[in-house]
Amino acid sequence: MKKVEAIIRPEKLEEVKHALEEAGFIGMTVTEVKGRGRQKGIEQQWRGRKYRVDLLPKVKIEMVVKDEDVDRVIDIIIEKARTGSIGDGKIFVSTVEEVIRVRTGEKGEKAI
Amino acid sequence: MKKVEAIIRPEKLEEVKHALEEAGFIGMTVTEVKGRGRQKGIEQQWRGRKYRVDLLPKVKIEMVVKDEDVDRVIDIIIEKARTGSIGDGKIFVSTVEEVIRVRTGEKGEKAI
Amino acid sequence: MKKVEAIIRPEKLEEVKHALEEAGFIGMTVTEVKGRGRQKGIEQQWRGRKYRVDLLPKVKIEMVVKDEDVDRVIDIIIEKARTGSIGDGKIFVSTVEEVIRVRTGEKGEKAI
Amino acid sequence: MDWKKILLIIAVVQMCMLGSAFAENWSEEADVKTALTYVWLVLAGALVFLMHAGFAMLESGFTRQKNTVNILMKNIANIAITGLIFWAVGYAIMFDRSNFFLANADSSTYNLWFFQMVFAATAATIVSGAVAERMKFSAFLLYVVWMGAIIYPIYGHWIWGGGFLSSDTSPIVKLLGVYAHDFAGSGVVHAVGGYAALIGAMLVGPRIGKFVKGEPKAIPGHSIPLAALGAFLLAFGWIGFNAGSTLNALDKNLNLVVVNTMLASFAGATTAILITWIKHKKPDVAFTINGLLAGLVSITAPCGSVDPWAAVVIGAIGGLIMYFGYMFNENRLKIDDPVGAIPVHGYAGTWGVLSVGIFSNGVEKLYAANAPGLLYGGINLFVMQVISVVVNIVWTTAMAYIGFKLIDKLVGLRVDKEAEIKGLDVMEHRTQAYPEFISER
Amino acid sequence: MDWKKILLIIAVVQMCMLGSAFAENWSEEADVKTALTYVWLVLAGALVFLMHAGFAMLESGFTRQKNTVNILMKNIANIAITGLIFWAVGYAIMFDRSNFFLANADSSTYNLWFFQMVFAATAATIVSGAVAERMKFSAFLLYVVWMGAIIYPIYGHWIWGGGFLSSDTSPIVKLLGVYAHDFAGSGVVHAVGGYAALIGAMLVGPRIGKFVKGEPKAIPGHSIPLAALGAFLLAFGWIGFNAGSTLNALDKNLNLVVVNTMLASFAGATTAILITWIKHKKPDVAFTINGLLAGLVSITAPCGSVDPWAAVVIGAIGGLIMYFGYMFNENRLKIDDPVGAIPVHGYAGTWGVLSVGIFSNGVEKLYAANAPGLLYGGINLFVMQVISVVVNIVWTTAMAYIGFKLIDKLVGLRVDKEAEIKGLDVMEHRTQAYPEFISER
Amino acid sequence: MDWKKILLIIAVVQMCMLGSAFAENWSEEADVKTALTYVWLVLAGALVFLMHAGFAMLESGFTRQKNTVNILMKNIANIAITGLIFWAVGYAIMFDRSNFFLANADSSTYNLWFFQMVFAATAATIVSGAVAERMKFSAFLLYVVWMGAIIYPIYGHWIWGGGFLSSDTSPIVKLLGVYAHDFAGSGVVHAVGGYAALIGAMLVGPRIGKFVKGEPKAIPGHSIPLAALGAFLLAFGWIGFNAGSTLNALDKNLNLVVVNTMLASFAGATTAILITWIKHKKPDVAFTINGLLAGLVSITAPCGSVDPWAAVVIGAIGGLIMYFGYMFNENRLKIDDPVGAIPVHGYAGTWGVLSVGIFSNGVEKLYAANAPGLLYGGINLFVMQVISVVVNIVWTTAMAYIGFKLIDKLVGLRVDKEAEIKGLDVMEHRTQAYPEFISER
Ligand SMILES: Nc1ncnc2c1ncn2[C@@H]1O[C@H](COP(=O)(O)OP(=O)(O)O)[C@@H](O)[C@H]1O
Ligand SMILES: Nc1ncnc2c1ncn2[C@@H]1O[C@H](COP(=O)(O)OP(=O)(O)O)[C@@H](O)[C@H]1O
Ligand SMILES: Nc1ncnc2c1ncn2[C@@H]1O[C@H](COP(=O)(O)OP(=O)(O)O)[C@@H](O)[C@H]1O
Repeated sequence: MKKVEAIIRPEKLEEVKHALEEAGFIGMTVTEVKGRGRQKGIEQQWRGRKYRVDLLPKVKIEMVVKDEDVDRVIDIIIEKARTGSIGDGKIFVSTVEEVIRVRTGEKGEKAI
Repeated sequence: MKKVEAIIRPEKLEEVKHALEEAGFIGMTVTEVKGRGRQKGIEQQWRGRKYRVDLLPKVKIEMVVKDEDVDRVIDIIIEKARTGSIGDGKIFVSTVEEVIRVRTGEKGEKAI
Repeated sequence: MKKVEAIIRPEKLEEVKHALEEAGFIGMTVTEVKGRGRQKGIEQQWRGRKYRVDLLPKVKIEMVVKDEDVDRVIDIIIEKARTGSIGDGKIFVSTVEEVIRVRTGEKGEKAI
Repeated sequence: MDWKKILLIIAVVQMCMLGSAFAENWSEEADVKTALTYVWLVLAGALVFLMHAGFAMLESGFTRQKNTVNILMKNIANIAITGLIFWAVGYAIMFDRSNFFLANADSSTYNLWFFQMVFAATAATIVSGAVAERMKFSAFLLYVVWMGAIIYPIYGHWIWGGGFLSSDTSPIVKLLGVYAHDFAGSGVVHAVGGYAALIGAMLVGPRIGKFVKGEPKAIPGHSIPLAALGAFLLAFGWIGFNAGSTLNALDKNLNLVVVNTMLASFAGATTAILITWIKHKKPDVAFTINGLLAGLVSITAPCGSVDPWAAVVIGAIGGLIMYFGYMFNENRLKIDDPVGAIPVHGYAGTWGVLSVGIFSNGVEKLYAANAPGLLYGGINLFVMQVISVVVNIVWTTAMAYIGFKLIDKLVGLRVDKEAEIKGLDVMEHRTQAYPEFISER
Repeated sequence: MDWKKILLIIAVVQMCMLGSAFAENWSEEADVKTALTYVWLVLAGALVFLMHAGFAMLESGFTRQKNTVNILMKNIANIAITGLIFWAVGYAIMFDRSNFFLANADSSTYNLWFFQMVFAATAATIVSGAVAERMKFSAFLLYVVWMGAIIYPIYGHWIWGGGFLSSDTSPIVKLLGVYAHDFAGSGVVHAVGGYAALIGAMLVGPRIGKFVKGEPKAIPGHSIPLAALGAFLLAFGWIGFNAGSTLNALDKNLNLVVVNTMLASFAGATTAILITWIKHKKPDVAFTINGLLAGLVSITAPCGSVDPWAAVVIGAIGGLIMYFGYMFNENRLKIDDPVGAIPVHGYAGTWGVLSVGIFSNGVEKLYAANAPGLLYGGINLFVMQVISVVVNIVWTTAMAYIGFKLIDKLVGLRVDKEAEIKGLDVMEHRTQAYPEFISER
Repeated sequence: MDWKKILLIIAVVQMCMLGSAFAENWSEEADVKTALTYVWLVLAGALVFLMHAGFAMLESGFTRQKNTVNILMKNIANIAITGLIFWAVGYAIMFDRSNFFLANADSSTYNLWFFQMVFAATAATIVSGAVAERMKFSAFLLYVVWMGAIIYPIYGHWIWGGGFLSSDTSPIVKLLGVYAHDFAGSGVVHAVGGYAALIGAMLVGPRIGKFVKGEPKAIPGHSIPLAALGAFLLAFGWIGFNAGSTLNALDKNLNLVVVNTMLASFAGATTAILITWIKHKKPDVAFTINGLLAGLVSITAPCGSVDPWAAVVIGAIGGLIMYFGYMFNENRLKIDDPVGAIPVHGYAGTWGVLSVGIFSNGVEKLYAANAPGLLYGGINLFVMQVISVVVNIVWTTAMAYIGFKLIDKLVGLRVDKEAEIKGLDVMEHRTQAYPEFISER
């Protein structure tokens, strides 16, 4: 099983979530994060003094999925989260060795 | 070493935390997250207009533990976090290659 | 590629971030977390009644970097985040199999 | 306040002074009756001033966090700019052409100016909530000038300044034998604000995401405690708003005014609790707050002319009008009004003006409708109130339309899409409402 | 306010009117003295009205976020419903049986009704904080009706309306030669609210997690800024609460009342800072706020009858009583009172009533105890105050017990466990206090 | 208020009483004029009391979350302790040596004490914001005592209590033929607070991270809604602050005072919007709030002596002085003033006192400068105002320096580094402003 971790624009969450749902991927965990990549950050001011907020609000979606679903999930996320400008985000894929459903104690792919 | 990532009900945190502590597992990192699984979400309203909050508040516990401790940790979490109804959460296990304690620079299992 | 996950003191974030930037590591994702390790927690009171907040606010930095950069990143974090007292934090390293840039769809190391 | 009233007040005050109004002897004490009225109107006006804190809190509570600084700035700028405009031209247009920039003013003019200025600013600020989260800050400031210099004082003049709806010499007044009556401004202040809000909200269009394929979506505000605080501050200020509007501390009618004001607001809130409990299974907090305010708006015109039981009825109906008006706006007109300003101030305001023509008990008072409403066998008062409502709506919508169209040409009404998505706070003011950054903690 | 006083006020006001009270000529100006009192009581009543914003903020600040909308709804509903109940029946029961639904009211009745109505709502709202985070909204609304229609006006009648504790013809008054004195309501308003809160909190039981194996646990509130704002608004309103209670703007005693009110609140806050600094090593903010309020509650009965130095002493003791009373409630009685309403309003209220019998300096005034307390050699006044305290506690606890038991039968007092854990906001009102969802930012 | 004025007031009030001041008959009603003034000053004083809620909200909004409980505690403790000190010694030092602990007080003394006490607490609280986030709580409390017992009442005595700047027998007054005029305290209250804040902020040093290699950095506050609410509450209270300062409800000048107060605040806010829009491309909310307040501070001295147009000019210049003063403090003096107290209260306060000498129109009034300013051909008044400004700055900075140095010796001014980083809330009060913990939800 793989964990797909996608860091996307907060305003895209709703769309991505919806598209994943349509495709049958319901389970996910979402976290508010702040991130920095190539995007430069916004300049703000306080009493006329400038300061750069170089960590911008992003949303992290974590989904654990079966190995064979990874590509579809990635495609969906890219399709919906892309705007084409800097700051669209990143997706990381890694291996998860075990998944357990707390309610039932089931393990492995059926627990996803 | 393994990372055990458990997504549980917020109101169960105190109990789970306590039980892990009793069993000698002190170190952990906790994050407020929002999640969606089989559970359907709560319908809310605003000026009589309904909207579904389908991402519900959860708490994510991350613990890095020795390989041999994984099962005990999982058992404790399941025991304490289970209510038997939908929304109890998930546990993910994955491999961590290295752990470093920032204070001392120690590495590996002694750093856990 | 590796994911370096560092849990540090919130007040150290600025310095660590800056040092990583200087060394050319720009991309990162930051999350507010609460953690517990050897550090004991702060005792607080409410109407004279004591209560221990044993999960203390920390900041989690996640960076996905090339394998050869892991050590440098760790060194920088340790150097900047260390105060020498309990509560300095931990760093976890794990393997990431794939990285995708949402904007362009690029994959692998060039997407970092 | 109508023309007759204003004249009477001015006459009384002038009689209390030695010599002519504009050469008054400042080193003498005021007559005790005059002094009592002065002190009363200063305090009542101060309460109305605090309503602007109420609007600021209510509107920021009812909108999203990313636009909170913008809402607060609009509320501060509104009172500041309306105040200056009302000093420069508004007051003179509304009451006395010799008082531009408060020239030729004596103590009583100063007293009245303060009390009227905080009212003018109330009319202007109502729009702020309806166009929130998408109108440009500069466009809003230009609207404030337009409202304070033109829309408000001219309509106000017709009702309160001796214009054609309230002057003894006006043909329509002669014909019907009654004055249009709007005690403290259900029409002059609230409906003017409310219909300007309607036009503003229509022209600026709904927020992104409010209507998805024509379906209205909920976009909750960010802080109910702020909204509730705002509502309490508004109700507190309303005591000054209504009771002060006798413009005479010796008018015993002010006690009835206070009682009616309270009862109508209670009835409005209670009605909103009940209707939402029935219709949506749970008592809804945002509508409860709006219901309280709708009760207050409704009673603002009739509060000096009706019995307490009627105040309860008027307030309850005001609550219903607010609720169904809000639904109608969203479902049918597809208007996006984040704080509910249009049904609360516009529709309930119109209801308030009409209710005078229905419930006025016709008892002779220093300052009241002084003619019976429909329930007491009178027709003419009701007809006059209908006329004033029509004039109110036509004038306000037309002038607001012209104003907003002009402003659109000049600077554009709406922020661009990026600014709306990211929030006006960051894009228009480069700051955030809760600007503490993670690393700062 | 006692019977004698009310009669005097009514007489004065009636004398100022031509003809009978119920056929007063509304088109004439009021006598200047009457007008001054009218204006004063409207403004003082407005200040008391704002105390409801204070309660709303204090209570939401001192409780958890998940129950904030519920607390705010309770505060809005309380003033609305108590207001309507007091209009329908409460006022008539308390003062004059001919005034149900404000029938037969003249201007002075309206004036007094407003001032008394905001007091009634204060007594009712005190319970809200003590039963917070677990009582059903519907149960609370029923309690509000019970309080406003029965508990409060009947006890109020005994002390302020010419009942057996204050009437010249009452045997007990004849026997002791003094009236029970409760200037602005340490007993009538605060202790009644406080002991009803005691019964309510006992019957509804502690919140889940408050007592673990009998050990009280801290459950901090969610916003100290809201709580502090609430405290300031309450103290501000209290100036009207106490000084307005002369019911006569020409009573020079009102200046002493204000001074005593301020000094006692300062002494209460300072005492709380000191005692928590000593006992818990750090000055505690929640207790400091409660101390300020306990000082205010304590001085509410004696403020017109004692010297400033005594106000300082009374306020300081009030602060101590609050602190030790709170600890006693939690440690011994195992009562869960999230905001500290019972020690602040109940215990300090009783102390306030008793302190009249100790510190009253016996100086003759228009409206004061007018008899010396223990320190000035008087015994009878003290005895009378003890009697009024006993009556107060017995009546309130008994009637509150009956009321809450009835309500429990009718709709149930407490939300179910799931609702309590998830929060009343989502379960009872389907919304959240800070409803902005992550994706909305 | 100057010496002449105080005498006049006292004489008037005494004439209204039978027998000597200290044996007044409390069971008689006050004369209606006296009663009107009493009621007016109680209400005006209540408004000023609410300014302390305003300061509490403004200061907590403009500082970081981790120090919010500390700021709120400072504001509550300040009013409580200053009130007690002003009762014990402050009032007696400032006005009448026979009134320590309010001994020998009659009703008029009580009335004046209340109004003056809330002013004294205002002067003291200004420092709170400037030394926020780093000064020890105990050190702040000691400063409050020092301010309320020494710095404020002695300078106040010189200007308002018959001291050498306002007494007929003073050589300097004889020489110039005019009194130093400070209507409601641009100098006495605000500049005293502002320069004490300057010394406090200098001695306690900047917050960690404010200056990095000498470069000032932005440290945003944590809640703009709280700050905006604070600003509105302050402006509301200011109406009582200024208009109440005639100390006579029959002084018709109070209407002009209100108008000028409003106009100057509007001009201050508008100027701040414009200057930040020009200089920083976006209208800045924190400066707008400070601009509003700077306008109010500036007009506090001249509001009874200048025409409305002059109020607009004075307020606008006040806004500019605030802006440039703030920049100067940070860029040149390297002073860290989290809320902008020094430019708002200190610099704009000094400007206010000077502006009397420039814009006073010389019209004879019950209580005004009563001499022409520079623009009307007068020189002496301006000279006198310059002298009073110099005395104000020298006295305040010297005494504040001595006070803070003493306190530093006694308990230390500043918290340790750990406490500053972790926040004063946890370290000094063991609690947090929003103490709800993750698992509590
Ligand atoms: N190397 C990295 N490790 C962890 N998170 C990253 C990394 N690079 C980018 N991110 C996350 O992805 C978000 C978007 O990255 P960004 O570089 O701005 O997008 P793009 O690559 O399209 O320009 C960042 O805000 C950050 O949260
Ligand atoms: N596939 C998944 N990937 C990531 N997180 C998940 C996944 N499935 C569930 N979760 C997380 O676990 C939480 C509980 O899951 P849920 O399905 O409601 O429990 P159950 O499976 O016991 O019914 C969710 O709210 C979500 O945060
Ligand atoms: N085993 C663990 N698994 C996950 N997070 C941990 C673990 N141990 C520590 N942490 C995180 O690291 C933070 C610092 O750990 P701590 O033990 O206090 O530091 P140190 O070991 O240097 O004294 C904790 O607050 C927690 O967030």
